[in-house]
Amino acid sequence: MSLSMATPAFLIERNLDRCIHCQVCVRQCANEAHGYDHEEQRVYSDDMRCVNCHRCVVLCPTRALSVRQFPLEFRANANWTAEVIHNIYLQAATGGILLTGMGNDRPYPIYWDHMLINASQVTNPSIDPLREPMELKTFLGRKPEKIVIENGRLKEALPPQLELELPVMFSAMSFGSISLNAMKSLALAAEAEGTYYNTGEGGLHKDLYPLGHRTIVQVASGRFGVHPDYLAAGAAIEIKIGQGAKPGIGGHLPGEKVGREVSETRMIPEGTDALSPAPHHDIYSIEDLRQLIYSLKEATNYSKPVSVKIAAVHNVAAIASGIARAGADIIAIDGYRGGTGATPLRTRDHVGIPIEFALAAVDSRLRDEGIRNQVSLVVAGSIRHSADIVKAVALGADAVYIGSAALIALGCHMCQKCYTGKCNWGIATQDPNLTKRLNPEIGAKRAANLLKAWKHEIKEMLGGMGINALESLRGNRLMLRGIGLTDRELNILGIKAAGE
Amino acid sequence: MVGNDGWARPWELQGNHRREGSKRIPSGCAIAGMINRKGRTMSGVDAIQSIALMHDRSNGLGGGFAAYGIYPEFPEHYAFHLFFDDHKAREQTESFLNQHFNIELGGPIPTRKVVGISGAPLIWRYFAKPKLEQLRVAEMKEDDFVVNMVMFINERLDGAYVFSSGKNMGAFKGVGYPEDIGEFYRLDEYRGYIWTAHGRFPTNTPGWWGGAHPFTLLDLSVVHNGEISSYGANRRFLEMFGYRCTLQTDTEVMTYIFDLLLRRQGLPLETAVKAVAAPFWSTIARMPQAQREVLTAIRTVYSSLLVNGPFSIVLGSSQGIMALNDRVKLRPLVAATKGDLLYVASEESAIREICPKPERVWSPRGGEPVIGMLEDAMPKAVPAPPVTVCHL
Amino acid sequence: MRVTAREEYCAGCRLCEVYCAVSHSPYPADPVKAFRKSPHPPISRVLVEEQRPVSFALQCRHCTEAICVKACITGAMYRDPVTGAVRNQEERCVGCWTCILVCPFGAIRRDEQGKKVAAKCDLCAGAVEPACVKHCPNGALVVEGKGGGLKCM
Amino acid sequence: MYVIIGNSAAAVGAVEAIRRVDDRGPITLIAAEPYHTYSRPLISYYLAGKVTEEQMAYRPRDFYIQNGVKTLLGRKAEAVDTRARRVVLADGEGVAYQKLLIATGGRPFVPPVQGLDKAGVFTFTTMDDVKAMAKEATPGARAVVIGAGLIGLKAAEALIRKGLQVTVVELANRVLSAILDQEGAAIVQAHLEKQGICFLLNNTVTQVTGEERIKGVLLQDGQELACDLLVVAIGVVPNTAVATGTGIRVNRGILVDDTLCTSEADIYAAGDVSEGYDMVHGTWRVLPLLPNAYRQGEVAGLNMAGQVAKFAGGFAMNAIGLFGLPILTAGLAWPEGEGYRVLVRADEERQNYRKVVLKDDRVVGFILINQVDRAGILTSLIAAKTDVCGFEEGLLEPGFGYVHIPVELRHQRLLQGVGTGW
Repeated sequence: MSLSMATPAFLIERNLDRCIHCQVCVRQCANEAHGYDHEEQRVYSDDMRCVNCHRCVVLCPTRALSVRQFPLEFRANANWTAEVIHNIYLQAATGGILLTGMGNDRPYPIYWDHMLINASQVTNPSIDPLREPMELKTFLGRKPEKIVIENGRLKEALPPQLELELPVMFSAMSFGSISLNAMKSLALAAEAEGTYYNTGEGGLHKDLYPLGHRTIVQVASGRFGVHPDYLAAGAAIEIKIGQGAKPGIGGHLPGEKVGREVSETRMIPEGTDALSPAPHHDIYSIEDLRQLIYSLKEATNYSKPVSVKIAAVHNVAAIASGIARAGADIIAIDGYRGGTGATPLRTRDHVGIPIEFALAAVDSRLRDEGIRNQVSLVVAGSIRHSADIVKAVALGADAVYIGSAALIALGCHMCQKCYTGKCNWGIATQDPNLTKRLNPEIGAKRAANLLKAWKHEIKEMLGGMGINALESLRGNRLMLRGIGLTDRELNILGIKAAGE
Repeated sequence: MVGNDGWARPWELQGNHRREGSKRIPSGCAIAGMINRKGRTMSGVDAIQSIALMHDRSNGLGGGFAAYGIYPEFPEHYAFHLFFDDHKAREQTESFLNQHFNIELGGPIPTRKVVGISGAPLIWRYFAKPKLEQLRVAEMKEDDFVVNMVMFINERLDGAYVFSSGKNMGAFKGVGYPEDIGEFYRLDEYRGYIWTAHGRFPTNTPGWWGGAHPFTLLDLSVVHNGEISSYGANRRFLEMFGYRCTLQTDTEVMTYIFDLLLRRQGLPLETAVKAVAAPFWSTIARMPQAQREVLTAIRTVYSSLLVNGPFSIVLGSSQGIMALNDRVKLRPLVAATKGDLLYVASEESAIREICPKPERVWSPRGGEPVIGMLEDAMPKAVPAPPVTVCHL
Repeated sequence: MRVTAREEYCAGCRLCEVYCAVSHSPYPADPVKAFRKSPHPPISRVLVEEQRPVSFALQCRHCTEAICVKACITGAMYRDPVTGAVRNQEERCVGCWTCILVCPFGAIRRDEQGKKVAAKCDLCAGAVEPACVKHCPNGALVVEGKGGGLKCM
Repeated sequence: MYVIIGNSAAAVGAVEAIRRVDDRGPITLIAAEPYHTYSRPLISYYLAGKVTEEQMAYRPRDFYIQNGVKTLLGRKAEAVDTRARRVVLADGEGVAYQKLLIATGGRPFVPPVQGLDKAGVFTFTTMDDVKAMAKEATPGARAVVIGAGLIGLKAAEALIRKGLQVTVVELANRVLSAILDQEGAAIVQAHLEKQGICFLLNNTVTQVTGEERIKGVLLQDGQELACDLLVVAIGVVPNTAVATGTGIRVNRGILVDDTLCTSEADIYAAGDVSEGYDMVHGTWRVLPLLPNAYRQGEVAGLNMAGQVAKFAGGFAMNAIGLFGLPILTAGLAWPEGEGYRVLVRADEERQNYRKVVLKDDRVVGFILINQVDRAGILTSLIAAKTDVCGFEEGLLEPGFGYVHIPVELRHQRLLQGVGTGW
C-alpha cells in the first residue's frame, strides 16, 4: 500500500440550511458519494466518489445540493495542466490505459459555430411554417440517375429507401452499452416521429422486434447478435467499420454487463467479455467490403438499403468514394466528436477529423465524380441542435445521426463515466437498480419532443431562407457563410465568408 | 480547357468568373409569352406591346425576347446569337466555330439606334451545322456536342458569349427596358409562332447584356420572374451532369434543369414539371397508388431539382410553351386563350393589351403548368435530334 | 380511484414519501419548513417497499368494500361520498390500530408524533393530482380506476 | 318494516347495509340504553379523559335521521312474539316487524362472588358503567380489577392514568390469556408493572368486604386487599335474553346460518349476541369483536333487505394498546395439537415480539407486540389461506411487506385486489 495521489475531482456542496436529511441523494447515488450517519441522523457526502452526474442535485427536493469543480489547484502551468498531472498519477498507480466515455471534449474549433445561415429579405419572401406546408421528408438510399415512366407507371421500382419525416436518426448505440429501457425509449421515439434508431453492434432484443421497421440493424466486426431473423427484422442494415470516438480500434463490453438478456441478444455466453475486433476480419480491403455489402443484400433479397459507417479520418473522401462504388446505399460518417460508452481517452481526443470537413470533402468528392446521387450521406459526431442539422444539410448531408443529444434528452448529464456501468440516469448501465430509473415511456416522450422541437426549428430556418422543402437546402452551400475561418478552411467547406 | 484530343471539357474547368457570373443577383421581373397553336406566325409587335405594358415591373436593366419560327430559310441550322466585347474576341470565336462547324451564313444582327439603349456589344449571328468529323472525334450526339461548344465558348473564350443556339429560333436581349430592346433589335420585322418576353428588375447594375433573359440552350428558352432559393442545391446537382452555371442567375439553372430532364433524360414535360414544382407530400399521400409511386419516385430521385422559392416562368421550345408557377404560387402568372392563341403573362392587363377580349382568363395554381403545344406536336418531350455518332 | 405503482420504473428515491409528508404537513408548499419547523419529521402516508432491485410505493387502495371502515371502532374511518376516497377523520381516531390489523395492504401507518392517529393516503383531497404522483420523477406512480377501488375482502 | 334491537356496531352495520339496497323501507331501532350509538371500546378512553362523551359517537349525531331510522332509545325490548311478528317492549308497547335483527350484544359476566352488590363495585361495558365509575375514580384511591383481559387491562390503564393505585387479579397464569402466549404476556406484564399496575396471577377474588360500600376483597389465596373500587372485568357473554321463549335456537349465543338468519324465519342475529363461523377454528362460536359485529350486521341487513349475502366467517383478532405499547393478534396464537409450525422472533428488552403460527404452509395466527406495522397483511394471509411457501422467512421481518411476497402474487393483490372471501 502506497500513498494515493488521488484527490477529488468535484466538490459536493450541501446547503445545511436547506437539507432535510431525507436521503434521496443517498439512495440515488450509485457511486455512494452520499451516505447517512444513523448515529448523527444526518446525511454526509464523500467528494472523492462524486462524478458530477447531477442525479442528486436534480432530485433533491429542497435544492440543497450543488456540485462544483474541486477547488484544489496546482501551481499555475499552462502546459502541465491539472488534468495532465492527474492522469499521470492515475497511470502511475494503475499501469493501465485511460478510459473515458462520450465524445471528444477538447477545445478544438467547432466548425458548426463558424458557419452562419442565410435568410430572405425583400427579393424573395420568407415562408411562415405555421401557415404554409414545410417539408422535411427525406429518403435515404441509392437513387437511380433517372426514372422511366411507361403508361403513367414507373417502369422500374426505386431501390429500397428509408423514409424519414425529418433528417435525424438515432445513432448506433448497442444494448449492452446502453440499457434496454434506453433502447426502447429511442425506438418508440423513432416510431412516433417517423425516423429510425440503430441497434449498434448489440443485436436486437426480442422486445424490440415489433419495432423492426424503425430499426437499422448493425453488422459490426464482432457480429454480435447477427442472424437471419435479425437482418430480416430491420429496415436497413449498417456495416460498422468505425466510429468517431475510437477510429481504428475495436470495442469491449466487459463481462459484468453481459447479463442474461444481453447474452441472449448478443448470442454470447453470460458474463463473458464481448470483444469487437478492430477490423472486420473478413474485410481487409474495399473489394471485401463489396462482398459483405452484397452478401447482406442477397441475404435480405435486395429489400433493404445497406449503409456503411466509418469514422471521419484524413482521407475520408476517397474512402467514401470507394464505399459508394462498392455498392453501399448509405454512407454514415462519424466525426471525431462522436460519443461512445467506452474508449481510450487518447484515441478519443486525438484521432480523427471534424465531421464538418469530412462532410464537405465527401460531398464535394462524390459530386465531382458524379456519384453523389448513388448514395445518401448521413453524418454524425456531435450534432448538438437544429442549426447544426441545417448547416450539415446545407453542406451536403442527407440526414444526421444523433447519439449524445438523444441521450441527453433521456437524462444523460455528460459525466463521461459510461464505462463504469454505474450510470445514475439508467442509460449506460445494465444494473437493474439503475436501469429502472429510465421509464421508456418518459424517455420516448422526451426524445420525441426533442425531435419535434428540432423539426419546428428546422422549419423556421428553412422558411426564413424561403425554402419549403428540405431537399432544396441539401448541398446548397450558398445558404452558408463562414465566420472566423481561414481561406483554406472556407475552401474545404466550399462556402464563402460572411459579407461575400 | 482542351484535352489532348482537342475536345473541350468544360466540367474540368475552374470558372474564370467575370461578367455577371461573379455575383449572384436576385431580381424581380415581368414575363409574357404567346403561342399560335396552329403554327401561324405573328409579328414581334404584339410581344413588345404586351411586355411594354408592364414597364414598371422592370427597371431598365434588362429586357429580352425569344421567338420561334423566325428563320424558316435555315430550319436545320443552329442559329448562334453571340455577344462580343470586341472584334478580337469575335475573330477568336469565329475561328473556334469554323474549327467545329460549317458556317452557312454569319454576320451582325440588324439593329437600330434607340434612345435609352447604349453600350451594346458586338451582336452577331451564325447559321451553322457541326462538322461530321468533329462529331466522330467527340463520340457525342449532335445536341450534346452543340451544348458542349456553347458551354466552352461561354466559359473559356474571353469576350464572347453565346446567348442563343437553337434551330429556327432566336433570343434577343440586352440592357434596357424590354420595349426599347425590341425596338433596338427591329423585332417588328420578325415573325414567329411563339414569342416570349421579359423585363428585368435586378437589384444591382451588372451592365452586361448576357445577363438579360431569356436564357437559352439549343431551342429551349426560359424567361423567369423570381428568385430560386434552392439555387445552390439545383446548381450543384446540375454540375454533376456537366452543366456549368457561369452566370449564377437563377434562370440559367431553370434552363439547364429542363434541358437535362426533357432533352437528355427524355422525360415527359408533365414529369419534368412535377420535379421542378413538386406536389406536396400531403397531396401525394392522397393520390391513387400508381400515381403516388410515380410522384414519390420523382421527388426522391429528382429532389435536388425541386425549384424552391418564388417563381413564374415561361419555357419556350420549338414545340410549344409551358408556363409554371412555384408550388406555393408566390409570383403572379395569368393565362388566357382566344382561338388558336394562348397567352401567359405576369399581369392580366398585359394580355388584354394585345387581346382585349380573351375567351378564357385564369390564374393557374401553384405547380400546375399551363402548356400550349403546336397542334402537330405531342405535349411531351421535345424529340431529341437523331443520333449521328459514327463509329470508326 | 387509487394510486398504483409501476414497480419496474420505481427508482427507489422515495421522493413520494418526502412530498407526501410535506403535503400533509402544516407547510405543504415548503419542504424545508415542513421538515425543519416541527420537532419530528412529518410522516408520509406512502410507504416505499424495497428489496433491491425491487422497489415500489404503496398507498391505500381505497377499497370498494373497505375493511378498515367496517372495522374502525370509533367511526373515524369513512368513505368520502364525493371523491370515493377512504379517509380517516383524525380528530375522531384514537390510535387503536384496528385498521392496521385489518388492512390487507398494510397501507395504514401509525402517526405517533402528536396524538396517536392512523395516517393514510387521502389522495391529497382537493389537489388535481396526488403529491406522490406529481413528484414521482419517473412516472412510476399513476392514478388509476376512476370510481372503483380494489377488493380487500 | 325492519326492526333492529340494539344500537352498536352490528345495528349500525345493518342500517347502512339496508339503506344501500332499500332507501325507503321503514326501520325502527330499539335500544335499552338512552344514548345515541356510541363506541363501546371507547369507554376506557373516556375514563382516562382522552375522549369526551361527544367524541364517543360511533356515527354522526344525525346518522339515524339521515338514514330515516325511527329510534326507540331507552326502551328495553323484553321479548319477541314470533307469531304476531312483533317485539314487546318493557313498557308493554309492541313494535311490529317484517324483518327483525337481534343485535343486543353481550353483557358482562359476573361471577357468583359474595358482596358484589356493594357500592364501589363496577362492571366496565357500558356508558352508564363508565360514567358511574368516573365519579368515584379519584386520584389516590385504591382499585382492584378482576380479570387481566382486554377490558380489565384497559380499565386498569385508565385508572392508573387517573391517578389511582391499581391491582389486577387474574385467575390465569398470565395477562391477556385469551390472546397472548406466555412469552408475549410476560412482555406486556412487565410493561404494565413499570407503569405501576400490580398483578396477582393464578388468583381471584372470593369475597367483597365492607358494609354498604366496599372496603376490600378477599382473595383465593387468603390475602386480603383493601380497596375503594372494584372492577369486575372477567368477560362478556351473549345477551340473549330477548330470544328466550321464542323458539329461536340458542347455544352460548344465538345460532345463525351463513346469512345470519336464526332458526326462525325473518329473524336475524348479529354481533356479540350470536355465534358466527370461525374460519380458523372451523367452528361456530361467539366472536365478540367490533369488526365482526359490523360485518355480521351488514350481512344480516343485506339479507333482510332481500339481497343474498353470506358471511364467510371471521376469526379472533384484537388490537390493543396499553400505555403506548401496541399489541396486535389474530387467529390461533398458541396452537395445541399436531401440524403447526411456530416462527418467533423476540427481543424482550425492546419489547418486540413477533410470532407467526403456520399450519399446512398457511398462516393461522400471529402475535405482534410493539412492531405491529402492516399486521393487516398477515391477517389477510390468514383470511385468504395463502400458501406462504417461498416467502415464509419474510414473515418474521419487522418490515414484512409486499416486497417479500413473490411478484405474481404481489401484483395480483396490489393490482387486482386481495379476495380473501371474508
